Amino acid sequence: MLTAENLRKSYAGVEALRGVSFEVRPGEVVGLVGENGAGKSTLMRLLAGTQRPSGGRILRDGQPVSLASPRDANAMGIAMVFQEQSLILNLSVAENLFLGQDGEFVRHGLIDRRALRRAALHQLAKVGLDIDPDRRAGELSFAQRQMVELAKALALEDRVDRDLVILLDEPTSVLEQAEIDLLFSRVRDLQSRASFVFVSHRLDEVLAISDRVYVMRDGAVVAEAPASAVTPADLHQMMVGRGVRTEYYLESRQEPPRSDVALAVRGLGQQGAFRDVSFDLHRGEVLGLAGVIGSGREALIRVLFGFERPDAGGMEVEGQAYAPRSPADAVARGLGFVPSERRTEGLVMTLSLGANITLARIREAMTPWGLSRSKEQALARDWISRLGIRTPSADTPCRNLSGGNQQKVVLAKWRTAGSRVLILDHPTRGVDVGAKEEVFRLIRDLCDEGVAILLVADTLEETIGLSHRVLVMRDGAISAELPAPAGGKPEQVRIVEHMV
Amino acid sequence: MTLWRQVPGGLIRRRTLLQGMAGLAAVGAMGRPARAQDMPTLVNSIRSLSNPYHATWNQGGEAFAAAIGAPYVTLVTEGDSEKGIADIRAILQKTGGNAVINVDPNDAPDARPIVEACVQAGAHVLTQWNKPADLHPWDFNPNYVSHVSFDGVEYGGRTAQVLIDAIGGSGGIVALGGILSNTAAIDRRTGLEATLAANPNVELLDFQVADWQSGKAFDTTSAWLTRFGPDIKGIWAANDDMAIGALEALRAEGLQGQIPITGIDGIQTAVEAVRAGEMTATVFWDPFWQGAMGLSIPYHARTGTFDPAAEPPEHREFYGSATVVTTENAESFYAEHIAATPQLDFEDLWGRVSGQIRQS
Amino acid sequence: MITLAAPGPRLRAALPMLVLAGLMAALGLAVPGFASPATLLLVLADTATLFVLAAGLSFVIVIGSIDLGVTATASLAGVVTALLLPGWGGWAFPVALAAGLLAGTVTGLVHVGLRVPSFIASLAAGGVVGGLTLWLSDAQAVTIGQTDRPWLDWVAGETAGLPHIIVVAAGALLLGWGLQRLTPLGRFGLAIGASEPATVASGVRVARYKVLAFALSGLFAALAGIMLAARLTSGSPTGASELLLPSIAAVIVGGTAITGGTGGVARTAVGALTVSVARLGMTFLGVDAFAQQILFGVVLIAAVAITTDRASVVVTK
Amino acid sequence: MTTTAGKGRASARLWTSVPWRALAPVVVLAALCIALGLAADNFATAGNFARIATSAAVPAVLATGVTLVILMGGIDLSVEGAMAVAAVVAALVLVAAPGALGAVAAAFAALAAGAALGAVSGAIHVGLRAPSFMVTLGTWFIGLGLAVWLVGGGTVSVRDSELRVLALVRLGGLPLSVWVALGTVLIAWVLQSRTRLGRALFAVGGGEDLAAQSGVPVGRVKVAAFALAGLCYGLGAVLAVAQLGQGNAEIGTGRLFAAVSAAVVGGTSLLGGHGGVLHSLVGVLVVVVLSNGMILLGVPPYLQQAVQGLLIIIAVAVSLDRRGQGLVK
Repeated sequence: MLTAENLRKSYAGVEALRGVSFEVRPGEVVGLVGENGAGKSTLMRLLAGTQRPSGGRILRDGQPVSLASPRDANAMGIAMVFQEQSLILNLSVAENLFLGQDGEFVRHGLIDRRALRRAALHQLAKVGLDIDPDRRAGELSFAQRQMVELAKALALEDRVDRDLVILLDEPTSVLEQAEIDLLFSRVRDLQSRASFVFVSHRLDEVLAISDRVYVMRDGAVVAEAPASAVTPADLHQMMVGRGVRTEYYLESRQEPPRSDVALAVRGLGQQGAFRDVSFDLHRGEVLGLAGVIGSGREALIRVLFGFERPDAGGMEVEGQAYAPRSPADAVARGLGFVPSERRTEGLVMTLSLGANITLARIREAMTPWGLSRSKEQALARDWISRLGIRTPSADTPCRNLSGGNQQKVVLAKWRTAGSRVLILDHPTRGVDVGAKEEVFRLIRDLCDEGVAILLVADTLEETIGLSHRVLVMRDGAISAELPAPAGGKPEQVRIVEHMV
Repeated sequence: MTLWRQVPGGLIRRRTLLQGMAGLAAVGAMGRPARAQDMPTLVNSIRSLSNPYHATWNQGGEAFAAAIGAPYVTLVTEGDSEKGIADIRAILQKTGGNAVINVDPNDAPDARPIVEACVQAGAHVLTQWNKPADLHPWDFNPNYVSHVSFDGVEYGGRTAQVLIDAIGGSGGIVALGGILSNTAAIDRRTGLEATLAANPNVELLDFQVADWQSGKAFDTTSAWLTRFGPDIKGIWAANDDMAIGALEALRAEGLQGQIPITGIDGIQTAVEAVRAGEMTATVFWDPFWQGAMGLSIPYHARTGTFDPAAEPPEHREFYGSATVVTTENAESFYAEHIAATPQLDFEDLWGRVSGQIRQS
Repeated sequence: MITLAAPGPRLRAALPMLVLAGLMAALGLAVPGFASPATLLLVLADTATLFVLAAGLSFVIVIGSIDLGVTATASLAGVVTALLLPGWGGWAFPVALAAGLLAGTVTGLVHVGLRVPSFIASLAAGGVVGGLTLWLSDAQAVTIGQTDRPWLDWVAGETAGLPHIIVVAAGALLLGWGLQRLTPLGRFGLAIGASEPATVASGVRVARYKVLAFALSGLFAALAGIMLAARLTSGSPTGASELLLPSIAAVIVGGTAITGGTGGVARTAVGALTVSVARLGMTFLGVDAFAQQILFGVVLIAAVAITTDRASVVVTK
Repeated sequence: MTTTAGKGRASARLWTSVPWRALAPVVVLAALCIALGLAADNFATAGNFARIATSAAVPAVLATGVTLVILMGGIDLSVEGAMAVAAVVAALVLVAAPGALGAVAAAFAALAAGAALGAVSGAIHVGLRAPSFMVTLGTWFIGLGLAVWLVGGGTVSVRDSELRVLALVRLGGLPLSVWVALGTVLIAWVLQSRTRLGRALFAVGGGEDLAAQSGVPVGRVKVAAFALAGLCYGLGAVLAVAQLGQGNAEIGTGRLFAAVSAAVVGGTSLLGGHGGVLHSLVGVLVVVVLSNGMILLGVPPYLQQAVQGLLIIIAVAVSLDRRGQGLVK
């Protein structure tokens, strides 16, 4: 039993948690939902010992405890699987599993590697992962890494003599459906040994796995209910304090695409990744790309944007041959790319909003006398008001913006660059519910303007809801093409059957 | 005991350092007028205090300053010409030109801006070792008092001759040079080559550069032992540090004392090696004299003992006399110059003039 | 663990300037006459070469790389100037600058094209340039004769008590500042230093701008080499070699992060003055030569500890 | 974005399954040795190999130290300063306390001096969160200054001290110093691969914040690494003093860049997390064999610097694992 009583936390005078009470019972899966900034992550950090509360207390089986470090939390049987990938890629799986805890394998001052390996195999078996513990973490797929992280958290049960509480902070955001299913089945298997706190933006998932759900808003718990008693729509309403728009993906704004082809792909292939990929992307069209990790869609979009080169086939942009040697070539031909790794590839986080907006086409901020800050700021202010970016000023570094607002800055960058073909890679990842809707609206706006969009989305639902057509990839080839006109959207199962 | 004789500055140093620190801490107390208002500040500007040659130079300066009771400052360039010049300008600024400066310029070209700065500030300056060929004291009367050098060509050649005599006038030798572009390194090599030209039976097997460092000389000599083996009859080094490096490379293979080695500079370890018969010769410039008399000469010009303009050219640009230390005179030399504290007559300004510097 | 209160960004940006001002004020109080215009001109003149070298280096440090070859390039430019002045007159200067530009470009190409870490690429390229310089100069300092010295007046001369070298350095500052503030190069440099992947993904031709940063570093180094040669009326093949560490120190003490992404030429000017004032200040204070290196090390660490922006970096390497 | 497994080409996968990149420095070393063996008759002789080993002893110990810091993604520029202090301390103790006991005391004093300076660097780096590059630049100056001050600028001759057995007594044809250096590399290798501290170095190099999250005491690890590096510089100083028979402040001159180059040539990444002391040993051998070879071949002095620069670029260019690293700084 883990209990939080009236927990408070403030950062520089701003209250992030305003008296949260929270309870995890043995063997239970507790869902925790809320918009970004609602205080979920702060609550998790306090429970995991990475930060300390400003007020209130945490009790473990009825006894107040002080969690000053992750080590303290571990000693209390609490472990966290972090939202960001927290494996160290140059270390082996076994070393990652016992990082910071390898003292128990020391014999005569040296690490007993055989014992470490044995222990690692034991932990990996718990999550059903059949990999060599001596492999480097960097060689694993994202899903495998997530499983290793889970195993790392579960390894705690051998060290502490009590039931475990595992905190899962958005564990599914980088996983594909099949992998999520695997993770969930593991969580259910392990319920006898541990209780879980499950944080996610995907409300249907939360309801599918949880026994009980807490809803947070503005630093406080606003609702608590058995999962069986609520629907995603209920949760959403509680989170944002208003009803879900019946038309989540703005289907009524989906106009038929124009006839002219923006991007044509013919027989494109890259050895070992994908082969014989052909499609046309029209102006004003959203083309969804579905497929599990390893289906080749990531490699495909990297080739389309010039990060890598194909071995076979060709491409045309607006009727002219297109063979990019670098992203710069892609941008010069009117392509834009909204990456899934927004923090590393999307924005230069330490630069101002204005500087990021002009990064892809700096001449918009140039005058005959050189780069003009005032011109740049005027441009940035224009986008701030058009896209509703919430920021103190155009001069604010992007790292100070919320995820949704950062994503709007990325879109503003490509619109400034005049991109006519946009590749959106998980555009709503790490974006809260309210901001998601704004992103959807922006996508519809782009279509209205005739921009062609290639979409790789977080969920199948999102892919189907937003796209005009869905291309399904399996094992490096296109396995199906399904039309998804407004009012005639395909069923998810029809797509899944082509994916696996 | 050896230690304190070797580094007589050791204990004093610690005190002066503490004074320096204390002075910095009590920063407000600094900068009060000097005790002797009219006494010029004596300045030695040298490369670094981390080599024994310049450390002894500095002791000479201290001894002279103590003898006449004048304030004394050491400036180090750390091999950076810009820093050397900047520091001298700073000291001229600070003293208002009431200074006597003895400088071993980091590189020959540095001498011109230094001399010009001293002339402008009204300080008296003496340069040693390095100066451009077209810069002459008599063009800057009376402030640029003299330039003192030692004939690197002559002594480079003389050590080579001692070496050749030691190997019996024929056979192969190898040579270790200093930093390629360095004036002293060039002169000493020129002397070596002149001597070799006069001894056609001696072959220069290889010339390598060890940047004045003993560590590099060690590695180079090791590689030579592979390449030439017993063909190496002698090793000529452009300074003592490299000679010591070569000696230790020989010792590592048990060959010390079997292959003659010569160095230049006369540092204590080299003189001891000559005494022990492991080195054949070195040249003693007497840095104590350079540090002391390099101040004494311009000091006496400043105080009016003599008028530089009236002095003959051989007192304005002259070679100092140096001592070639060989196995024959090593014992007496050691007793006189190293075991005992050096005694100098600071008034004997021109006693070591051995001729006017050649105009090449 | 010492925790320092995190100052606001504005104060943070001004810290290097405050350190310099504090140092100057302390010296002004401690040494009568230090605060005189003559002394200040002296300090400026003696900082000029160091600053120009460090200014070029800051283009490279801003993108998160390092150029250890700048001093070799400066020496090369000095030697080229000294060699060419007799025959070519004023054309020697553009040729020397071009040589520096070329050396920097080649370093950049090795770093970017072969993907060799800049620490090693520039160290090795510096070795090659150094060898070339020794060969060109026949391994000795090349004296600039009396007849050619009027050519050096634009650096070594004085007008109404103002040393020209200060004007040259100010020009370099203006040029560097303009390049960083008014051209895409400056913006892209900051972006590359702060996040290279994001800059690549924004379609910026990162390789080109990285090479350009090294080319500029070479160009500025060449100017520094010419200034050095003009002051010494000779070009020495190893003349600038000891300026490397002070110039790196100048860049960092000015507040440019060694990891890149912040800072620039204007800050380097403050940093160069700080390094220079600290060194000359010890001479003015009469700090014992034996203690100077220790104190300089302490001052360096203190200045960096004060000016390092800890707010924006999670990890300090 | 997926950047690792799963999208390499099939043939490329086969090719990369052999760790060519990791082996490249060894291949470079072997190629260099074969080329020199063909070009210079006496290169491949027992005597020459012993000389190469002797010349490599000090650089190997220094490179080992600097590698421990580089593995964490930091850099240690204080090599020459730490060596200077340690060498001078060793020499002073030797003079004050002659005999075998004095030699042992001198060695320990030097190791302690090196470790202390390293610990100071580490403590300042961690405590003030100042970049290691600048902190160690500062301690470089401080170390040199201390050394100069301790001996008043002179050289302390220890020609006849017992410490010199390290350089003068041979075992199996090699001076003891070579065995000491080898032992040091081996101990460091065990430390690096088999101890908690060693693995923590890799963890810090791979992701300092993540390591801290997992309970790795990052601050202590860093201070320990800098202190151990300092210990290595102290040992390097002892070996150099034994080799040259004197201690002075200039004993480390020029050794920093050689040590860092060797580490990188050996395949240790300056970004941290990849490589190790065995890599650095290979790198040291590449550099030492090259300078030995250039003298055997009679390469003119002014060309040696340039040749070495070119070969370092080539060696690093062929051995860098570019696929593993997104960026090169």
